[in-house]
Amino acid sequence: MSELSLERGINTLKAQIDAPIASFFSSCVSCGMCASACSFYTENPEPRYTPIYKLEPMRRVWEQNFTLLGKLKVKLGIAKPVTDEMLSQWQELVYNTCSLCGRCSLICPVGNDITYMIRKLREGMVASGHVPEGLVGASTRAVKIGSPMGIKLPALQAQVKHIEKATNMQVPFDLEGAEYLLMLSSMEIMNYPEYLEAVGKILTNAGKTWTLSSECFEATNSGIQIGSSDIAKELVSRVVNAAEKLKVKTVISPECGHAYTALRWEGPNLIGRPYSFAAKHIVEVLDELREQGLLPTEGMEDAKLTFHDPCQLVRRGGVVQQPRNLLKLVASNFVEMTDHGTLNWCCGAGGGVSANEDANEVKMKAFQRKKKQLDELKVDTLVTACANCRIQLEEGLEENQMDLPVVGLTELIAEHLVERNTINEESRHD
Amino acid sequence: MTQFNMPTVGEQLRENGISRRAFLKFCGLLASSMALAPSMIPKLAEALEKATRPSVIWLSFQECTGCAESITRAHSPSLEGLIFDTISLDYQHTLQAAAGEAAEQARDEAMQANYGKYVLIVDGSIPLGNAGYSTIAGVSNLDMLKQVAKGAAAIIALGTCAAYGGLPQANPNPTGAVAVADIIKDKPIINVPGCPPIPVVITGVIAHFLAFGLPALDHLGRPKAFYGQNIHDRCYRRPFYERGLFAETFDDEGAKQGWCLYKLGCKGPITYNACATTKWNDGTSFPIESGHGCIGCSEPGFWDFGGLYNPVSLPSSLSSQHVVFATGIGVAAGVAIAALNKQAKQQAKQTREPVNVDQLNREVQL
Amino acid sequence: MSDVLFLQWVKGPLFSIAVMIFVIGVVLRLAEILSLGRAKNLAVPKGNPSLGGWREIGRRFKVDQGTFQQNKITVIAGYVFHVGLFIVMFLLAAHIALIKHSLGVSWPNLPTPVVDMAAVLSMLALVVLLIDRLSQPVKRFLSRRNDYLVWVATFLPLLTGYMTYHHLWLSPQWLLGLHILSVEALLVLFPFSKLMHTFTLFLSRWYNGASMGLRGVKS
Amino acid sequence: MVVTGNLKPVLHEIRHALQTLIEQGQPTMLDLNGIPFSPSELAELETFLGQGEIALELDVLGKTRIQECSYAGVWRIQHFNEQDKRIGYFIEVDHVPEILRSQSDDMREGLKTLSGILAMETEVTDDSI
Repeated sequence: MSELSLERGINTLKAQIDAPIASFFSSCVSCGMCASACSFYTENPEPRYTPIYKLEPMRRVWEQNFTLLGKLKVKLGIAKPVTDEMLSQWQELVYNTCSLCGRCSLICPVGNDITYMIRKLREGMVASGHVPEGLVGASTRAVKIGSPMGIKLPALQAQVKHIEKATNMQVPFDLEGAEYLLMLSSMEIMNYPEYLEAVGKILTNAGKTWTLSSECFEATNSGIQIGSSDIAKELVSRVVNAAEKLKVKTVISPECGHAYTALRWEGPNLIGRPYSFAAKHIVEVLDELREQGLLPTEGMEDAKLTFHDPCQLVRRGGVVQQPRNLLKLVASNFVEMTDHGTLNWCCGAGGGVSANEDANEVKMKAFQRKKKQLDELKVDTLVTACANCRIQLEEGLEENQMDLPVVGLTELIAEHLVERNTINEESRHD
Repeated sequence: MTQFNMPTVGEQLRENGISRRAFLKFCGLLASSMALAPSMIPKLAEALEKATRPSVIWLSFQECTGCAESITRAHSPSLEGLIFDTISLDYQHTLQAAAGEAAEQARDEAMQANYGKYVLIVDGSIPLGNAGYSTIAGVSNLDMLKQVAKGAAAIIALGTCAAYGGLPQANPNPTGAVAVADIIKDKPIINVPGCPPIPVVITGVIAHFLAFGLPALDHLGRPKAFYGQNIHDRCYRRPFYERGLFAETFDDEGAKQGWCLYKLGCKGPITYNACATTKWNDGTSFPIESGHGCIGCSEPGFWDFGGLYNPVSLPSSLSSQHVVFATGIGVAAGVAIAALNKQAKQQAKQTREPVNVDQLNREVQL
Repeated sequence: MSDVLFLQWVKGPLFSIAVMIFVIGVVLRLAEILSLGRAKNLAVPKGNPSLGGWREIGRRFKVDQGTFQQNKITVIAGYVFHVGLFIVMFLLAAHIALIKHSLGVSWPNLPTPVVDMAAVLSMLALVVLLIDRLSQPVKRFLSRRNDYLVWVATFLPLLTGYMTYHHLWLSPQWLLGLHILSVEALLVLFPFSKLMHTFTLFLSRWYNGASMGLRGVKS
Repeated sequence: MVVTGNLKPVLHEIRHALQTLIEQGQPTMLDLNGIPFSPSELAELETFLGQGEIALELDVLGKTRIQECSYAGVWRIQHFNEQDKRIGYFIEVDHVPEILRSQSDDMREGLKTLSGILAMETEVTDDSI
C-alpha cells in the first residue's frame, strides 16, 4: 500500500466533491459573515480564521477539476495549484481552529454548509498526511486498543464493579435481546463515572432491559474527527456488530456530541446500509421515558442554572427541545443564554480540537466566547450533555477563575429520580 | 438673370407689401420658431433688414421630394413662405419653370455670378455604389455635389437623407448611399434632419444664416436652436412616463387617456427635434399628440432602430428562439461537461486507496 | 463609430451574443454542479429533508439578532442593494418590455421616479459595500479580483442606466448603448463569476436545509 | 390631470419682469409658445392674467390681438395668421407693446408722404391764387 501523498490527498478531495459542495463554492460572495459566526475568529480575529477561507484548498481542487473556467486556467498555466506547503499551512486552519460546530453553516446567508465541507476536506488532509499528531494518536489508540484514550475493557469492568458495590445495581454485560445497548465515551469512564451510574439507575428504574457490550463499549469515533472515513467505518462497524450480535432495539449514544453524529448520521453511510436498530442520544431516550411517564422525579434545583447546547446535538442533530423538557422537571430557575439552541456558541473543543495538542492555546481563546455568554447570565450551575464540552468548560472556567460547577444532564436527572418500586409500594400501602 | 446687386431682405419684404409693423410681427414669430429669446427680436429684425438676399441652389438627389413638399405646402402667406420668398431660388428642378438644358444653364449662371457666396441646399442622399443609380442631366449626384459645393458659402443638408443617409441608407443600403457630410469636408454644412424637417425649422435655419451667419451646431451638425431639446423631455405626455402609465396598444384605455407611448415604440427618449414645441401644420399638433410615437426621424440611422413599434430598449435581433436555442446548446454542452465531471469523480473514487493508522503514524513521525 | 451605429451594434448582434453566452453559461454551470451528484443518505431521517430545504430557502432571508449586530453594514446595505437592484431590473417599464419581447411574459411596472430612486439607493449601497469590503479586514482578506470585477460589472449598468434616464454627459444613444453594453458585460461575466449565486444560492440553501431537515434541525 | 409644473415659474417670471420694468425701465418679453403647458394650466394662466382696460386688434399679416392684463404693464400679445389661427403668443411687460409704437422708419416715410401731399396742396393753392 502506497504512502500518503499530495496526489492521494487531491485525488481524495476530487472523490469527495459533490453537487452540494460545487453549489456552495459557486454561491459564496465573500461577505465574511461566517467569520462572525465562528468563535475561533471572534475571539481571535485573524482574517485567515474565517470559516470559508479554511476551505481554500478544496475550493481550488473543485475549481480546477470541475469547472470549465478552472480547467481553462490549468491549461493556460495560470491556476494556483494545491501544494504540500499549502496543505501543511492549512492544517492549523482545518484542525486547530475548527470544531465542526456548524454555526457558520447555520448563519451563512447563501446557505453554504461550510462544516460539511470541512469534514470532507479533512479526508483530503488525511490522505495527504497533513494531520495533527494528537488526532493520529487518538485514532491509532481507537483502532488498536479500542478507545482513543487507551482505555481497555478491564478498566471499565473495574468501574462497573465499583458501581455495583456502591449502588446495589446490576450492570449487565452482553445481555442478548436487551432493549438498550449503552455505549460510553472514554471521558466518561475516566472522568465522569457518575454518568454510567446515573443511566443505569434511570433505565433500571424505568423497567427497561439494558446492557453494555464487552466487545465494544466506546462510542466516540476518532475517524470522524480526524476525517478519515476508512477509520471511522472501522470504528462504527464495531458498534454495529456488537449491537446486531446482542440483537438490541436501540443503541444509546452517550453524553457526547460527535459520537452521536458518528453513530446516528454518519454510521449507516459509512457501512453502506441502514441499521437494524435505532440509534439515539441519551437525552432523546430520557425524554422518551419522561413522555412515557417512566421518569418520575422529585424536588427542584433552586439554583440559577443554564444549559450549554452541544453543537452536534442542536445544529447537527436536531436535539433542542428534549434537554429543556428534562431540565424543567428538576430546575425551577432555568435560564437561557442569549444565543441558545441552534444558535448556541461552541465550547471551543469539539470536532477533534480537544484531542489535538496543537490547539490547546487556541481552544482556550475560543472559550472566551462561552465565557462572555456565561458572564452575562451569572448562573450558579452550568448543565450540559456532552462529556467533551464538559471537560472544556471545566478547564476554561478554571483557567478564568470562575467558580461554576458543570453538571451532566443525565446525572442531574438521576439525582432527582424517584424510585418507581417505592412508588408502587407506597400505592400498595394505600 | 441673377442680379449682381441683390436687394436686402428688408427691401424685398417691403416690395411684397409687408409693413414694418408686420415685419416686427414676422420677426417675433421667427424668433419664437428659432427658440431665440424674445429679447433677440430687435437684433433679428435689424440683421434681417440689412441682410443681402442670397442666391440659393437646391440640388435633389436620392430623395422623395417630401422635404420640398414640407416647405412649399405651407399655407400662404405663412411665415415660412415669407422667408422662402426672400431668397433667390435660382435652381430647384422640381419648382423651377425652366427644364432640361435651360434649367442646367440657370444653375451654371447662378454659380458663376455668385461664386463663393451662394447657399447650396441639398436634399437626398448620394449613392456611391453605382453612379448610374441617380443622375441629373447625365451627371452623377456625386459629381454634381462636388462641383456645386466648390463655390458654395455654406451647405444646408436638408432632410435626414442628405444629413445622415436616411431611407436610402437603411439596411442593407443597396445604393451605397451616404450623407453630404461624408463627401464634402471643406465647407460649413448645416444638417437640418427630419423626414421631413419641420417647415419653420427649414426657414428658421435660413433666417438664422441670413441674420447671424452659421448657427451653433450640435455634435451631429444640427442647429442647437432647433435640435437642442429632447422630444421625451419636452413631451406633454412625460408626466405619464414618470408615473409609469403606458398605452399598451393603440386603442386601449391608456391610449385614450393619452398615456405615454414608450411601449408602442416611441423614440422620443433618443430623439432631438423641435416637434414638441414647434409642432406641425401651423402648430396644430405633432405625432405624439396625434397618438403615435415619435419615430426618431431626425436621428441618424432611424430606420434601423429596431422596428418603429418596438420600445427603444428592445434588442433588435434577439428573439425567444435565441433563448431556446441557447438553452439547447447549454444543455448539450452541459451533458458533455457533466459526463466529463462524472468520469473524473468516478476515477478519483476508484483510484482512492483506503487510509490506515499505520500510514498516518509514519507520516506524523517523518 | 457614431453613437447610432454603436447603439445598433450593442442592441443587435452583441446583445444576442451576450444573452446566448449567458444562457449557455448558466445552463452549463448548473449542469456542472448538479452532475456531481449527492450520495443517498442512509441514516433514518428524523424529519422531512425537502421540507427543510424549502424552509431554509425562506429562512435565510432573515438574520438572527447576534449576527445582525456584528454585520450591520453587510446586512442593511446588502438588502438595500439587492432590493433596489430587483426593483430596477424587473419593475422598470423599459426592462419589462425587454423581458416581454424576449420571453413573452410581462407584469405591471412601477412609476419611473420610484425606480430611479431604487437605482440611486442601490448604487449608494454598492458604494457602501465596497468601502466596507476595503476596510473590513475579513472581507478585504477574502476578496479576490473576481469580487471587485463583479462589483464594477454590477455598478456600471446601474450608473449608465441612471445616466441614460437623466441625459447626463453623453447623447441618449451613446448612453443607452453604453448601458446595454455594460449589461452585456454583466451577462457574459455572470456564469463564470460569483454572480452565479443568484441561482446557486437557492440550491445551496436547499442542500443545507435538506441536511438540516433530515436531522430534524429546526432553526 | 396632467401637470407640467411650468405654470408657477412663468407667473413668477412675469412678476419679476414687472418689477424690473418699474425699477430699471427695462421691458421684457416672454414667449409662451416655447413653454409646454397642459390645457388646464393654460386656462389657469388666462384666469390669472385677467382682462385690463385695453383690447386692440391689429391687421398685420393676419390679425394680432393685444390686451392689457389685470396688471398694468403686462400685455398679452397673440399673433394670428390669415386663417385666424394663433401662431404666436407673447407676454410683453412694458409701458406700451413694441409693436404698437410707430416705427422711426415708418414715421420718416410718413413724414415724407405727408410733406409731399402738403407741398402738392400748397402748389394747388398757389395756383388757385
